[in-house]
Amino acid sequence: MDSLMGLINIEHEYDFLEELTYFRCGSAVPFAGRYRLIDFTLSNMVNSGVGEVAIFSNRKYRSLMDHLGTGSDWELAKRHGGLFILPPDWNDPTDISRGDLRHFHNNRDYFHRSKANHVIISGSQFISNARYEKAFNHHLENDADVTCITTRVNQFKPEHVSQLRVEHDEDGKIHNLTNDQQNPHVFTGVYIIKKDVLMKLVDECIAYHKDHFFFNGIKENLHRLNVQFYRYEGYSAFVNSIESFFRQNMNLLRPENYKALFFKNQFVRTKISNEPPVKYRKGAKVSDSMLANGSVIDGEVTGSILFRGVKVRKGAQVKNSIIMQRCTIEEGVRLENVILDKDVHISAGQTFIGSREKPFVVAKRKNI
Amino acid sequence: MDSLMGLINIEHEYDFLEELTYFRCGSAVPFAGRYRLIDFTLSNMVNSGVGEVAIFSNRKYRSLMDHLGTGSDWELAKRHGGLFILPPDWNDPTDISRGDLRHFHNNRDYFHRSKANHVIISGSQFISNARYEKAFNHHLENDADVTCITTRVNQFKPEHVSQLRVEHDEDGKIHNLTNDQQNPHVFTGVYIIKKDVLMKLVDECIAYHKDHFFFNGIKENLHRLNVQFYRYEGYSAFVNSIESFFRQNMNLLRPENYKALFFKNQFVRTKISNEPPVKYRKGAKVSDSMLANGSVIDGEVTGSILFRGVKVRKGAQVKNSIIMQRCTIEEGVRLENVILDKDVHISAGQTFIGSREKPFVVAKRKNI
Amino acid sequence: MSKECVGMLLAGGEGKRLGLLTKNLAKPAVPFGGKYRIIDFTLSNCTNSKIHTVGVLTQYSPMVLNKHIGIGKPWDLDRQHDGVSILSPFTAQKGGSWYKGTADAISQNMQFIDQFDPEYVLVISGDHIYQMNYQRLIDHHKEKQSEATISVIEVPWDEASRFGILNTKENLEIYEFDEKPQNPKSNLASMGIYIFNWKTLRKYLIDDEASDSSSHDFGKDIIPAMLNDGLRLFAYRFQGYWKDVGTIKSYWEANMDLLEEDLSLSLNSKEWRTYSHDSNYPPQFIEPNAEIDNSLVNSGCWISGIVKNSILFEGIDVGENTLVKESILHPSVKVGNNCTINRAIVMEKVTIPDGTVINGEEYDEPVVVNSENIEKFVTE
Amino acid sequence: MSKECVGMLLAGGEGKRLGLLTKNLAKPAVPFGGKYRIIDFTLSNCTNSKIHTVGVLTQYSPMVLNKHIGIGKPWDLDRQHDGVSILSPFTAQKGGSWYKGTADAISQNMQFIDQFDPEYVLVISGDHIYQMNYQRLIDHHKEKQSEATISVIEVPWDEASRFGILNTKENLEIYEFDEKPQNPKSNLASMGIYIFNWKTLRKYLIDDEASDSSSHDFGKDIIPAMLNDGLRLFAYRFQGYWKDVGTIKSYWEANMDLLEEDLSLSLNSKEWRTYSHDSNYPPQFIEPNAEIDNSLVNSGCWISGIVKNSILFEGIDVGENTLVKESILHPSVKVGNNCTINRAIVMEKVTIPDGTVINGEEYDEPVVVNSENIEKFVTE
Repeated sequence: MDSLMGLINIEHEYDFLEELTYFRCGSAVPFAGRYRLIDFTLSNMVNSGVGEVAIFSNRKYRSLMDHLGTGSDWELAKRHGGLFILPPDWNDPTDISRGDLRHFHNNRDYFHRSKANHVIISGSQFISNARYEKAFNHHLENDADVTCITTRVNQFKPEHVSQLRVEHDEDGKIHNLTNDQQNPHVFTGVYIIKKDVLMKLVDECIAYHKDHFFFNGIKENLHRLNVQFYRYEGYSAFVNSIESFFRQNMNLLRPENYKALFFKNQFVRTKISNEPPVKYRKGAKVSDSMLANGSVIDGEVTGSILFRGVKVRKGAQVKNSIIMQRCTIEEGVRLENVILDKDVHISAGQTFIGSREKPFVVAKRKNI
Repeated sequence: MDSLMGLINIEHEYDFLEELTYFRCGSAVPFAGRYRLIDFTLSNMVNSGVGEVAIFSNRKYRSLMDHLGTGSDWELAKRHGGLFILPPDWNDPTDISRGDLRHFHNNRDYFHRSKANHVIISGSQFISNARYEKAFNHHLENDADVTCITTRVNQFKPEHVSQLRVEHDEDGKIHNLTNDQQNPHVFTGVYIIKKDVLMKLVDECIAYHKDHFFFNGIKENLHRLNVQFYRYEGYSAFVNSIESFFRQNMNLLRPENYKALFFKNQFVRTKISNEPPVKYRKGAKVSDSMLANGSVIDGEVTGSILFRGVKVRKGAQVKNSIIMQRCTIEEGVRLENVILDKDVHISAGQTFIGSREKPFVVAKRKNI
Repeated sequence: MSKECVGMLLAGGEGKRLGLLTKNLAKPAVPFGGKYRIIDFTLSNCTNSKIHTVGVLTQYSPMVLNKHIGIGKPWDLDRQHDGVSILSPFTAQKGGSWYKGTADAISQNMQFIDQFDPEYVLVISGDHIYQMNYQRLIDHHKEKQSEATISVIEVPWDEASRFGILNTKENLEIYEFDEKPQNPKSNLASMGIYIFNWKTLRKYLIDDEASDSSSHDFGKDIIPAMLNDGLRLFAYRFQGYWKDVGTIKSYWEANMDLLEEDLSLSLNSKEWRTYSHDSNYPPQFIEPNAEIDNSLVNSGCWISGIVKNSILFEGIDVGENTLVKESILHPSVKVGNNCTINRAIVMEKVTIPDGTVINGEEYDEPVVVNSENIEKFVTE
Repeated sequence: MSKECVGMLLAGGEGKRLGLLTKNLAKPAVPFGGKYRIIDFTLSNCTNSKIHTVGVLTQYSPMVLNKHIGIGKPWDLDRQHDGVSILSPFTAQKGGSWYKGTADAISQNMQFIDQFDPEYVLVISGDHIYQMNYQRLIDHHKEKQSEATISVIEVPWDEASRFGILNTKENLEIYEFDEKPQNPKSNLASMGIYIFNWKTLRKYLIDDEASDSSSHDFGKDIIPAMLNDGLRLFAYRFQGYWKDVGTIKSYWEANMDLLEEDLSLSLNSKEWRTYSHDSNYPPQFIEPNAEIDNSLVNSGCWISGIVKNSILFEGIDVGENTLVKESILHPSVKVGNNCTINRAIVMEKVTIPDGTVINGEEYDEPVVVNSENIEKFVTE
């Protein structure tokens, strides 16, 4: 029976979120009140029936490991299949592979052991709540070697500049992947590939000293592979800079976006917390905001996203800001257009105001 | 309440088992039919009530991660506490720590988060089935900063050369750790330390650019610390070379040793397999051996240790050998004083004979 | 595998006085506190007290309860050799019988307890709200060299006659158990939490099973029999919040207590966590015109209206221009626009149409709304 | 959360014909094959067939069974939202009742099934030894647009009168169910494995519950009622090993079958694994003078004597100069020196003193030895 195994390849995702990625990889950055970026692609895979997912991680994967734990919160803690976080650990002196090919080469076992005959590969920067079954059916029906999942961009933003654009024949075969900034048909970075094609291309890439599987293995071989596309029509976002991170968080405060991302299809899965409901104390004023459990609010919150366990004391004002886990905002503080990373403590009486385009970012655990 | 957290520090354990450690760290090498070296120290910790164990790993930890999985087979897959495999992953440009101090420094969180106020630290080369409660009580009663677990060696073997020897006062305080080869009072490498003392010594070591926590932090500070010892009296073995590895495996074929290691105290825990009972077919001849489940025997086996899923075909003879998981020994093969690593296939009719002192070792997955 | 103490959690009661709330639901499974079920408090006490072997005795409508407890993961009780076990009535060669009383439920599961060969058995029930370290109770039991120790709480003298009262000497040794005494001699009320030496209890359970006249109840039969034989029984004084949520009124009050600022029981405590299931609902969404005051609101809620002094479970919608006041809304309740909900308990998945007004009277029992009686409140 | 197929595994039977083996043990929990319990074969079939939602209906002496199934880990059924659920009898507002028959057990747990809103319900029982892919059965069911499909196996014609026989047209459509027919018209015996369209079955179960004359059994009541109404029912032909281990003799035989070289059922198959608990016993230890021939031997065994054509569970000692032949030794049996054990089934934890001789007659039922009757065999 045809089935899918998953791979999240974050080897080529460098520290794209500045202060937020000083000590963690981008895929582990908190997003939308209770998630991490990786949760979206991982949930999509699990919700599409993928029972084994490997993660090719590179550096700063510690907090990613902490977040994912045994994988049980994604139903991936199994005796057979499950979640495999594969940090770089290779010791074969004869190994000549480079770039992400080293991962593919050194983790051949992962692919061989599985009974699945197709692989869905993705990074962590494409945010959506998708089921991949339809794309997989499309892939099978067209007997495609590769099926790229694409989307249509209606309004170009800076985060789209680096996304590849798709040019295809009438029969749906992709003949070119370009950087044509006028083309709204954008590749999401998610694709399905036949396992045997994958393994063959990996061998070729290594033999020719290549270092980027998608660019060298697929993009350069469009002429001799059957590369199809499947267009995803739902809500989506690319997050690849602080600016897009902030804007895409804020976009979710529009009801239609929030509903489209969270209440379509199945729920996005994330690490299970054990926080009590949000406590709104006497005098709290909260509006136009998204709050995660465990928070205790005495002050005023508008147009903001509060992660778990945030404390906003009496008289504090939080406006258009993103406040991550366990931050405490003491009495009388005023924040606007601010991103506080986890565990930040803002002492009483201070004011910090950033701009929409350049939010003021405070690194993890700072005590200001 | 006083309680213990665990740390298995394999940073300084280099590739001590030659071919067997080409692609895995020593702690992950199979031992005694169904275990890996690390199982013994990890089981001892769990059986002594330690609910959280971290592993400071260095290189080639992939098979260690595969073996330990989520930790659930050691009852360590918990929401609170549990098993933390901590590969090197540090990205702080201001970090000046060296050697295993880098681990201590970069994993401070592990120590801080826990409620335990003492830490039991061990490597993976000391094999025993011990309960540490008594040692911990001794540690508490003497208000020791550090308590070294020691043992008495009755017959010196090459593996003891590198073990530190203990010199102590009448009141049990260790005043010297030496290399005196005549002293039978040997330090096992396992010790209990107060958490606050540990953290203080780590800071000192880093400040003075030291690179070995035990040597620089403890051994050099015996004069100003209260370092006690607790002597373990049960069966034990050190494994730190191919020669000692082979001999210590074979020693377990003596009934009194097997009983002392496996049927004293609680069982040694290991990864749960799902192998059927050993199938002895018509004509099989097995004696003086230890066999793990999943094996199917048609031939002759004497004085040997067979891991899971080994097949010994008709007419094959296996003598004084260690045959690891899923090896197949075809018809008419003769093996004596041989170590086959996992997944080796020996085709029909061949003969391999090593010596007791220098067993013939065949690396993983070889097809001979 | 020997264990020092095995916990036996009585969760089989029907909880009749909770009316609609327990119509198809065991009392310990009734939702509580915006996220929890009543039994979570006792199970979390076990986890926090390091009682890792817990038998949960179920009988009445156990489906939701079983599903909630599941493999025990939220409480770290999903363990290979012990952890949480659900113990339902069963048949044996001599036939089967339902649990006839609290003591009978334990008697029928002696084999379960015996396999752990425990020194002590802790008997607790799944329908009280409190945070308690059972290890302190065990320590007290050991210190007093007691055969059975009962946890007690001081109640106001004028309410003492509503409780099972323990009369003790100065050293807390119990000499009399007074069930709902007209003229109480003490104000130490039993909390229904017992620690027994298993050897002793085992003997009394066997005798009690053999007795036809017994009601097989700890309070009515086992404890009096032990006192009668002159055994050393002690009381253990618990200080802190404790509430039996046996009626709709006390259920409502106990929920409202969570909104108090200075309650000794805290859901936000890091030292004594209350564990429960957590679903994958997204963070709550608060619309620009919403107002929320002195309330608990869980994940997945979508608030457009006004919420005051209320407890909202997960996945609730509160429509525009709607007021929810002094109410408890169970999971997935959808309240339309232009409604008023005052002093009501709205049960799971009830949809309240636009314009509905539900008004509980101030001193009466709060109104309980389910999907059958909701029609009564809808004015066309 | 909707599921295509929910499995309902009947595991409540007493298994009276297994005598001592089921004295305090549900039949599905009886040890089998050197490592397993009987139910492991059915549970593994579920896992391997990707049926991830399984209700196990228990009633008789369920403690060991419950403990064995536990959180379902060995079968990868320890899942948050589905996985394995143990369904015991319970009480509701109108009182409670024990499971009165196979169909009644399902009826009482309709609510459990409904929550998954399945298309199909698979009904299986926990006391057969076989390896079967239920997906093939489901495929066949869909293909035939059947309302209910029953898995059948060809039995020798001269034994057909001992089985429930299905008479079918050439296309396998069932027109008659013949319980133990004197003159069988077919040799297709029902394996007690049913797949139903849940909507259809639900209706028949409700009707069946209402009938006072019904014995609430699938074979006797539900299937005949469906045939009577002219529903499309089909047989599915299973090829492979299948054995009902209903008597001591068939239990012994089925164990001995595992020693056959060319059995279609294999414990060593990598494609169709049989899952069970695995303990932490060390590898088996074979002494210099031991001899083992044509046998299965599990971990933790210590063999000094001779073992032939036998099945040894974990943690067994076989003493010096002792012969164990054509026997089944359950876990932790200790056989002393100078013993002979021939054609016997020795139950868990029995200790056999030095010099004991137990000799089963060749064609008789094998001897079952437990800790009570062992004295009979000991000669002073």
